[in-house]
Amino acid sequence: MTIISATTTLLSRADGSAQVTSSDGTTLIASVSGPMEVRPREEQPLRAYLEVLVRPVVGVAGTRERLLESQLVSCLTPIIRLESYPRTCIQVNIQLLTHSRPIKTSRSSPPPPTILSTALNASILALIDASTALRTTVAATDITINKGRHTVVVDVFSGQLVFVDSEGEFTHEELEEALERGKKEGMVRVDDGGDVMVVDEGGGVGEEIRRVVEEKVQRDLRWKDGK
Amino acid sequence: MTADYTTSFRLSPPTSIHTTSEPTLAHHLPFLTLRNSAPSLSTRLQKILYLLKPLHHPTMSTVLLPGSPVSLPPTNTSVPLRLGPGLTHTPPSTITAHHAGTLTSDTRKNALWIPNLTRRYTPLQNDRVICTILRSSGEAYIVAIPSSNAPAPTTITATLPHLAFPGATKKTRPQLSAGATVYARISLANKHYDPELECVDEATGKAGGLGELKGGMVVGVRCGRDWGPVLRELGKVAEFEVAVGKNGRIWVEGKDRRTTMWVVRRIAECDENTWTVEEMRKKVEATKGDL
Amino acid sequence: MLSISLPSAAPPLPPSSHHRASSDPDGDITMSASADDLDHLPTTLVTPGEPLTTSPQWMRGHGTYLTPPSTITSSVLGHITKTNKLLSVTPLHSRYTPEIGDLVIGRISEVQAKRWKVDIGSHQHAALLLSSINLPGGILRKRTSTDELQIRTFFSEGDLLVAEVQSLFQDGSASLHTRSLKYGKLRNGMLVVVPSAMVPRSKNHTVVLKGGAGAGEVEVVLGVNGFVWIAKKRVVEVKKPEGGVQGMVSITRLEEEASMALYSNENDEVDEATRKEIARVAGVVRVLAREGVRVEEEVLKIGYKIAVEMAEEGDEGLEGERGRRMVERVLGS
Amino acid sequence: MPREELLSPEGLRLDGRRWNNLRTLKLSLRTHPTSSGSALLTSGHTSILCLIHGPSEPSLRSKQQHDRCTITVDLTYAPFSGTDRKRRNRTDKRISELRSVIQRTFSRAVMTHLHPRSEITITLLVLSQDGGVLAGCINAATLALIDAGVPMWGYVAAVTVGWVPGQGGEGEEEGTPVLDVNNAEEGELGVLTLATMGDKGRVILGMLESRVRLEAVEGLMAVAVDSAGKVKDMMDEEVRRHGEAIARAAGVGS
Amino acid sequence: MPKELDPSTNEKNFILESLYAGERLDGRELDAFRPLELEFGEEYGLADVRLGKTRVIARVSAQVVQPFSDRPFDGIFTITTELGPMASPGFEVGRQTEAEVLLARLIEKSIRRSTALDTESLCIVAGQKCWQVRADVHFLNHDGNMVDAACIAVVAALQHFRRPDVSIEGETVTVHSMTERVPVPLSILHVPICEGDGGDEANVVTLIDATLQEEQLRDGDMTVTMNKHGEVCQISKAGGVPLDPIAMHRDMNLAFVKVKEITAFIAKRLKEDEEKRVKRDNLLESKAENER
Repeated sequence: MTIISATTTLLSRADGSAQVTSSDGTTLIASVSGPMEVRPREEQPLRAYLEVLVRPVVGVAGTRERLLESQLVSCLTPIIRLESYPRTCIQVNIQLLTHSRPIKTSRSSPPPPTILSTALNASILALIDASTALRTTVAATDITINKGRHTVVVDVFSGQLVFVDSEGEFTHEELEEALERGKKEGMVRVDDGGDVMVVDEGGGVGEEIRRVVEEKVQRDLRWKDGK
Repeated sequence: MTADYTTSFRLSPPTSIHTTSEPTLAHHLPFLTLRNSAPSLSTRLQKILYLLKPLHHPTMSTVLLPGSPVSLPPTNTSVPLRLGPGLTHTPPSTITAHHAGTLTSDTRKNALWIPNLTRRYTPLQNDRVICTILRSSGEAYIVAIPSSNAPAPTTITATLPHLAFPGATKKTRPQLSAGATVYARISLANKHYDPELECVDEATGKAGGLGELKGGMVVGVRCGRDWGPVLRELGKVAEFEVAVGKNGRIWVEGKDRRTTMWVVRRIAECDENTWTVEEMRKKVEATKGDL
Repeated sequence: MLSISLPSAAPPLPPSSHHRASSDPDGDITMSASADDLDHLPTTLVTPGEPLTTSPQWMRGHGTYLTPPSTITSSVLGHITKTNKLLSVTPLHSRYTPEIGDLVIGRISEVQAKRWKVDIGSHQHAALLLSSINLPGGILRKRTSTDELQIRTFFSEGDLLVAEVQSLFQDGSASLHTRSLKYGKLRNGMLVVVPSAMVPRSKNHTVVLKGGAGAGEVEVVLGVNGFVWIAKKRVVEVKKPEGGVQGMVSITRLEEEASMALYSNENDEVDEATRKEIARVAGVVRVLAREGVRVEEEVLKIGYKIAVEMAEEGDEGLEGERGRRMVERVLGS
Repeated sequence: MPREELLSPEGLRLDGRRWNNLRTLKLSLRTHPTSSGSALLTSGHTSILCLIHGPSEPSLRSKQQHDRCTITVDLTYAPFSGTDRKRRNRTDKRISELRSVIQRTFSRAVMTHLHPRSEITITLLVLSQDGGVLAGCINAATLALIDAGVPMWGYVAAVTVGWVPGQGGEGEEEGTPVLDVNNAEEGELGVLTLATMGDKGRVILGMLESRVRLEAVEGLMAVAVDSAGKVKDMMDEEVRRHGEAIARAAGVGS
Repeated sequence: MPKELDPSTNEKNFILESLYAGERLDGRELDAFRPLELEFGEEYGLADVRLGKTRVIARVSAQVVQPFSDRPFDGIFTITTELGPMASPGFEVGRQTEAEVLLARLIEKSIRRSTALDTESLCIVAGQKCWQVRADVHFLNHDGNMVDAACIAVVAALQHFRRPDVSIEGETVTVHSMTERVPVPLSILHVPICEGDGGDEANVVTLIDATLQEEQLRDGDMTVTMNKHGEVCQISKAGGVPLDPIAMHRDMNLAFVKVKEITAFIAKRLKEDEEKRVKRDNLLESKAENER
């Protein structure tokens, strides 16, 4: 799975936003607002409350969206420096723009791809767009091996596994392979020193995210060039 | 995030860091102070220079992602290294980016930071902001520090004590009504508390340009840009007064309504398209007939 | 909150000759800015939106607003009042608007740290500061933090009290005081609420009625806010100090005891005959107000007398038709 | 329903009225003396009771506005008000729309700046409905507010006008407006509810919910504005009658 | 939750002063719309509308259901709207505010009650099977005039939508997949377009397509929905500054001009989209043939 197109800074009222289309046909918009006022019962004295809301394009949010919300919360909680914004709320909104109804699958085919990976990549881009303090950057990839489908989320620098969601039938070896491929897809290329990133065309989801962020930064800082 | 800027660290041996309060230093510079005396790090000089170089070669990418490790540059032991917005120090000597951007340095001040353009303002001590009075309560005004593009929802409420005006006493305090626009300095900012403001220069006891801004118009822009050069371009053809708030609000009052409108529109366009000074100059040339 | 409709902004209604139903005996008013416009002021009732005058010699007062360029227009149903050059309209019926010096009856709605909020039937609750009441242990004692902690021992939610409007806040809400033995907590009776217009401001707001048929005296406190308190007459019980000690000490003791009694929540014994008369007076007040007769000392005394007479004639009770008969007799006398 | 039934060739409507006839409008003020102000309006078979409470301390702190009073509208349809005896849900979208339309109208008509930090509650109870409920609510509320002595910029008077489209024949009229529609007409026709404030025929409220040709709307508005003026006169007449009765009683008393 | 911050006195005075002088902050004429953009999605029935910075997406979908027992010959058409926090952090999740109810009602009245969609054509087997068409409206960015943006989006999405074809053989109803049979466009009776006006202050200045800032300062508003045939579908003016009926009528005539413009714009975009699809399909076909 790759990102086909991604744009940032598209909504004026949100602090950060990103629209992402993945190769599996999912298109969605993520927006980030915050740090902002938190509802009293969700206020936490030493960290921000992370709220993720997912809205389908047809109908109202149901169990599928709730599951996605909780998966996103568990992915994003270790990434965002929530302790930098005590007693506030950071809100991530996901609006799906395509309506992929789960296709009935026979036992022989792997489960359909979920939108989790697209939603996560869009959230990360929106968070970066909003300049929310992050610990690191992560990238999510969907990998299908035989009858198993795996969503692998890794740290783009270290390749450390952040989150994995697997479905279907798969062997231990297949899972290992999925994780390995996810790592390869997600990581950005760095030189041996671990300090400086070298520009390289192509690459996986991690590279794609970096390319989008680079574009954004160059756009934002173009005013400096004229000096 | 805020606290990081106002606290200072001293790094004596490379392995241990302890926090010391250096209020004077922190007070004047919104930067994290880091002193590094480890000579072994000087070998990384080349890489740091490489990092900095592309600022002048925009085609070459040096964009840092959140989590990108940043090497400590060589420092002479006498001047402490200061870390500004976008950088986090993890003991003993790891520095990472926490938002995206290009690393920028000031060799004279020995400072490093990642500039960026944001919609939401984070209060920093000593920043001058343009804010709106919400109401008066007890001994202080409650004010909103609006961020970004107007009219955004208020997120930061701050207090402006009635006595934080030049020569103010209980009886002679300025009367500000709800909705009034005030140019104020952040006297206290901490991520745990609502910020506190003042409209008086502590050293001189005078206003120093702070206080209520009457008339004119306020335009919302993204935070993080240096508006000086652009405003100077506008000033070449139009006559207006201006106050720039770090919270992404610029107050403009032209010699007449037409001038104000012209300046406000130019600023808004400039923010929208992130124009360079050169592009602004062209636009000024093209539209100065409207004045 | 900011609003675009500024209070001072006049509505977009240019001056106009007003239409009125043809049945109105008054007919149309010609709008002229002549000096003798004074004579053209409507003499009967005016209704909202009705232009009163275009003469610039008048200043607009309560119940009116200015329609550009210079028409003073009524905003309520009521009568025109002229005070020197001030033209205002007194509404026939409205909720109570407090004025300094008004005697009002209210109910405690909220207890705060240093003050109470009192519902006096006005557009906002009135405030009663802890420093505006008589504290036990000497009338002019300074309040202490102990008093603040014990604030509920003086008045708590639901207590009724009689007080005077001491001052008005900027937004028109009242600040009360009870720093007189006339004022304070109410006991031994019942409350009747009538429209505030039914209780005019007068010199005397306490009426004592001699109860018939062996009943005790009934005291009526007419709150200007339309809250009327009807109770067994208050007797300031002066307890003789045992043994009759020296004068000075006993006076201070007396003050203390009197003010402690002021905050008691216990009703005294009220005998049945008196209760019956209290209920009768309450009925009289209600009926008078219902029939649009203002409740004043004289009217109340006559009304009560007639009610007693009617009861003696076997026409007991004041519901419906009987009440109307009573009012007719009151108006007849 | 065919056009002929709504408007016979002789120009008579279902209930025998002509196009410009209002139904009998019965107005009474101070029907419930314990409230701050009250009014009962009966227009044909539509009957609406309005009670005012306030200006008083707001029921919720959130309703307090520092520069004006808050207008709260409570609108209830009695379960027996219509032909089918059904209980309307409070969260019914249509009712909450009506409620907020009435609230916005009176927030403008009442001089709210005179009573900062307080609240005026307008309680409307639809006892019986036979068309023109919104207009009835507006008129009843105006009367009750006047009774309560709440300062207003002027009368708010509302009417409904329906549009019976023409047959579309050559040289024939485009259609006919019908004043003060009843339930049957309301269900079939495009109906405009319009309220004016003051006596200059300025429109403070206009609601049209069904399709009507643009040219017809002009005619509808003209009829509505004119009739609203007449309704205003009728209300004024009743207010004066009521006021004089009160003044007479009070005058004798003092 | 944060609510919208009122503009400061300075902003309020400046904007009003400028409006009285006939100038808007963004340089538009008083009766001009912001740049309108309309894009369609890959799937049928998705319309993405941008009106200046305001952005609304409408998605039309259909499924076969049983019709309501009291209307056996009619299909079902529903519109759902939700003002989520994505549009503005000022909107709270889950709680419907008064403004939201009014907005939802306005859209509903403009499109559904005015019978823009021929619901009778949605009937498959009377009393048993019919199409339920639903339009989901998503507000992505709130910078004023959500009603117009939403109406344009719904109307465009309805016209863009293609429902699967069905065939009836006795009792069985077959729904053909999109590839099997050419999907059927909905039968749209008329195209209503909302037209929001903002009145400002006493000397009434009428604005069309107000921005959020202008909406915050306005003293009243009127929304008129019309179709290109010159029929008024809905008028809604509740409270606010009292208007002269003649001025109101003038505004409606102005609205009619705009409605015709917007309807033509939607038609143009629909045609472009159609052409694009045909071109792509042809390309795919020829490709497939080449491969063969």
